[in-house]
Amino acid sequence: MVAVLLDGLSWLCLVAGVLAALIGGIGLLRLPDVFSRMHAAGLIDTLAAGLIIVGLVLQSPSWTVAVKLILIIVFILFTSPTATHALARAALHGRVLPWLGDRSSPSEGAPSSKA
Amino acid sequence: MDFPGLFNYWIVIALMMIGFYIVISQGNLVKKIFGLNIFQVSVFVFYISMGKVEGGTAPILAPGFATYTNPIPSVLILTAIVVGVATMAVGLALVVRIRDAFGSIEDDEIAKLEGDVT
Amino acid sequence: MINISLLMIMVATALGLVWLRNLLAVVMFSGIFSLTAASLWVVLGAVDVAFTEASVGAGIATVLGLASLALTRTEHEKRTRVFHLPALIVVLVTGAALIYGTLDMPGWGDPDAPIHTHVAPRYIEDSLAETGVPNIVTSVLASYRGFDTLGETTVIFTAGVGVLVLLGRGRRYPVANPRVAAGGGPGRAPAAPGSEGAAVPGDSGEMRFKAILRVGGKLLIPPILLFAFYTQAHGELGPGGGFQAGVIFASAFILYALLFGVPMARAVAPASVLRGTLALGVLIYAGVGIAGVLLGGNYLDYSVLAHDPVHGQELGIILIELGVGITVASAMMTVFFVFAGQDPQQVD
Amino acid sequence: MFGFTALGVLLAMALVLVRGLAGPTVYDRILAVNAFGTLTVLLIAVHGFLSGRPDFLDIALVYTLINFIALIAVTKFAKFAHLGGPFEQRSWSDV
Amino acid sequence: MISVHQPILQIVLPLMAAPICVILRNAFAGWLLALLVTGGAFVASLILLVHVVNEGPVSYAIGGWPPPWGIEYRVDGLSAFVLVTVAAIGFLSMIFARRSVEAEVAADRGYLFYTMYLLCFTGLMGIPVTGDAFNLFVFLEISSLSSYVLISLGTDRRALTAAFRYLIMGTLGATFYVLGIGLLYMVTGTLNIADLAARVPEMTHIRTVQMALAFLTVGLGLKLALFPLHLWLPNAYAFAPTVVTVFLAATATKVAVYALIRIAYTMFGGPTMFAVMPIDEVLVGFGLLSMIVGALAAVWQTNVKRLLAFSSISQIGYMVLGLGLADVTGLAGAVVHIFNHAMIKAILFMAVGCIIFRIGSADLRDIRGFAKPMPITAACVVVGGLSLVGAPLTLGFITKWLLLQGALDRNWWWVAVVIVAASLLALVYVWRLIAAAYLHPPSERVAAVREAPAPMLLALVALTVATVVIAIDGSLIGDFAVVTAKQLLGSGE
Repeated sequence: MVAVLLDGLSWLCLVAGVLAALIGGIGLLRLPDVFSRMHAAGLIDTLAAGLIIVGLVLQSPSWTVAVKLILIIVFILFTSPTATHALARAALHGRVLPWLGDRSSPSEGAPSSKA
Repeated sequence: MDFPGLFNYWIVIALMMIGFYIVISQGNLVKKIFGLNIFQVSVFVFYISMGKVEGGTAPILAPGFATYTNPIPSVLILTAIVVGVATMAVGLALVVRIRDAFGSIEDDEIAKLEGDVT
Repeated sequence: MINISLLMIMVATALGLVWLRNLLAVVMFSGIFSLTAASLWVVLGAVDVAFTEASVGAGIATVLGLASLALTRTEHEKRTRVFHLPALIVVLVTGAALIYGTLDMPGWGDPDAPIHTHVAPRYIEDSLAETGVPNIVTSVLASYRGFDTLGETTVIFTAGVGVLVLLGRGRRYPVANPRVAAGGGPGRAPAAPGSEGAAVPGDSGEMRFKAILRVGGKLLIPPILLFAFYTQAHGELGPGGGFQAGVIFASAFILYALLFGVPMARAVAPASVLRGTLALGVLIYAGVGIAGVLLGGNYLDYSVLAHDPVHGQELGIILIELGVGITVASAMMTVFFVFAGQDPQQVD
Repeated sequence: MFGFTALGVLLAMALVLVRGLAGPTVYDRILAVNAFGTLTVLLIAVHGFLSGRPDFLDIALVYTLINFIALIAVTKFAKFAHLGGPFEQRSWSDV
Repeated sequence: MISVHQPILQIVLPLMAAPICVILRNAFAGWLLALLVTGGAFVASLILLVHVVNEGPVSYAIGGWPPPWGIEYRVDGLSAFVLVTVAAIGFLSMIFARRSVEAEVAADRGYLFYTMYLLCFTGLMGIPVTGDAFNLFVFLEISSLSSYVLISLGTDRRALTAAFRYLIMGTLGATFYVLGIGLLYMVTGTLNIADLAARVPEMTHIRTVQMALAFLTVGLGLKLALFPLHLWLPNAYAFAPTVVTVFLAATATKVAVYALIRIAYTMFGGPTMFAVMPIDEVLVGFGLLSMIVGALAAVWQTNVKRLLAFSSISQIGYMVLGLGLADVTGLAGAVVHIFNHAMIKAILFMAVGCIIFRIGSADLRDIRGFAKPMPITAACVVVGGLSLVGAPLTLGFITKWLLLQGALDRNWWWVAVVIVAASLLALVYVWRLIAAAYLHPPSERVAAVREAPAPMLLALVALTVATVVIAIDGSLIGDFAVVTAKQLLGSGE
């Protein structure tokens, strides 16, 4: 019984993780400028990675594997935000202005600001 | 459901030729070095892919596994990767020195500058 | 199925490299190319190679590429020659010759190809009995074909010394050839290394940029070093070994240098110590071989090192992996410190 | 199950690669490289389970570290165009 | 009476000397260490040559593992012969080196220069003795990497671009070599040269083996600067420091020729492979082209080092021609020319080194009339020039005689005509050198010059005397080469 529950739960996590990754990917493509794309990239780093690794932890045959997986997710959750923060500061320093959108007319496909 | 036959090798050969093309055609010295890196990494992919055995697992002895992929290409490629990085380090150091001496890292500009000082 | 898609991603990356004019993008995509190649190798079962290629190809090569772009102050290639007829002809001829060569090759992954039947079986069956090391790649690398690895350690030693010769900052005394000892690397407008007055642009932006990263770095560097020692010791049982450990050890110091600046990193790992360890690793490796000769075996024969041959092999493998780790770590650190340590303000 | 996850991750990698190649500004490319690295880590972890040898997760761990260090280097290069600083007034000789 | 471990210790001692030289961190100590190590290697290689000639090939299993599994060192007649050449030139260059390096390389990099020199020496010594195809690649890479750095130490800024171009072409050559070995490994399953020699000759019909030979030939063709692939050589030898030019010009390309002979004849079984795939005609064609193009380009050079560099390309054409003739005398000509050309080029480049050390310029116009103030150097140039042309009673003549016989045995009379034509062209550019020495009155700067310092002159004179002594009794080398050629062609053993 527990095995079936574990399988079901991990299968759920994995599917959710893959969906999160795909949404992140599509978001990275369609969003207009760097700062909004950071949300999409963040989505991949945190949600997708977290769900998939939790799915794997549920399936892991031994404790050592589970510990390694947890270590990986801790590292990812620790390094990605730091790196994205550094990137955001660098983008600002590079005078990349966030796209504020055209309040007057909801024109589609506003020009993304170039560095 | 690995694609049998030689299709994999042909893709690897295409990769090699792209790397080889970058080395020959591009004028920028840094780009030549990274084209060389692409060419070498593709040759290593060719080596490792010939060591693969259908259904064989990584060559680390573990209970419950019978067939192992061939360890020898991995050994050869460990040597070749380090050789590749060593060549890249020396190449990039030379590029920096050339930039100092000639003021440019484009092949054609350097050739012009080289010509005048006989 | 996975390796086909990974190969496709690699082809896309390589083709992208031909068109990219922005050199920073070229360096980053070469990193992606190495990373994808490494994951392809994990799928194909060559785990040690994936370990090395990831840490060296995606890590060190990218960082070195960036450092050289910084030193040559170039962001964009002048003009990218996408179409270059003579090169295309040479490439097509070579490619055709290679494809002609593949026609008689054994198929992809079939178990009775010559390379799986002639020399390899003995390694797979007897390596545990003869060398006591479950990781066959490490046993072949260190013991059966140990001399190749000695040659390889010498190659990385050559690269370390080569970069020192080319870009090393000169010593501070009058020399016959003023061009070279001018400091900040030969041939550079002399910001005399001795003089303390080397104006240095440490603008405040740099400090603020590092505030969060420095805290992050301080927390991250110890685990990386610990992981490097784990990889060194774990080389026999799982993927790992001297090269991988050396590169990870060096990447911890490279991270330290990125966050706290090369002068601080130089204080931690001064040039004289690095030169000593660079040479020490090769001497340890070659010395183990000489010890084998003195104890009556052939060169690099570890079974004479201890009373029981298998213990001797294990001892020998651990010692030479240590030698390899020391040389690779100090070579990678030397190369990065020399590259990144150049004076930023160079008069053109 | 793991096969499906692996293919999903591969598809995401392809999408991220397109942004990397097309990315107008250099920061888009850095984002793409960061996301690509994380997805590769996931692919290796999933493949470990797919091939029944889950003890190869050290490689995924190394990928994370290397990805972080390469990213810091690229960001620092994008911001300061050199990797060595901050240079205090301290000189040293390499040779 | 040699110890069993001699083949391996000969390579490992220079290899260990390099890190020690880094730890010493002193230019004089580095030079002294290099001198002792290369001297020891020279004596040891002589003893090894005598031992191999008397008792036949020596085999040494490294690590105690039997050959196909472990790496094997296999020294036969040809290997020991090339080993002696490399060790002799390496030792004499070190006697020559000290003053010349002090003048051209910065003092704080002096000890690093000797480290790089020792590594290049190790790499070039490791190639002839190794019995493993991949180990040959590793040592090829050690020697190439250190020679890129050595070349870049030249004082002229064009040394950097020359080193970079050599790096790109050399690495492409090495990658082609690895590709060829990979193709070969795929169908034979082994990397040991003796094992390959047993398995490849009956596989010559397999297309992968044919392509492997093609890639190995192109790879090594890049390394030995065969005609279309020679673009890196002139600048590399012209702008490198003098000692580096002396050592590399005399040994690097010759070791690559040895590797090509070992692959074509031992690994692929020579004539059996040539019947299926006409590589020998291709090599003869490119050899002849190299001879003519090299000599023609050399005639118009004003810089003496570039003149000698182009003449090296022409002389390599002789070796590749001998290799392509694939009969006993032709192959013997190639084998003997490895030694002859090494000695001749070492003499000429050393003489030019002495001239540059004293007069400071390598331009033919600036060094006019150097025979008056530097008679000994000029005499050595004459001896070297005559041997280059192949005049009777000189080393060059032995090669020309064997090659002509080889060509006539295959009754390719037109090849013989081209050999004579190339020798005449060689006479033209040698005459320009000798005329510059004797027929012109020295300018005041040249007149005020003295002979080169004692050690440089000693090395030059020792080489010249050795060349003359060996040339007088030509049979000593000629017969050895014919015996080696018979071995290579016969059982390929």
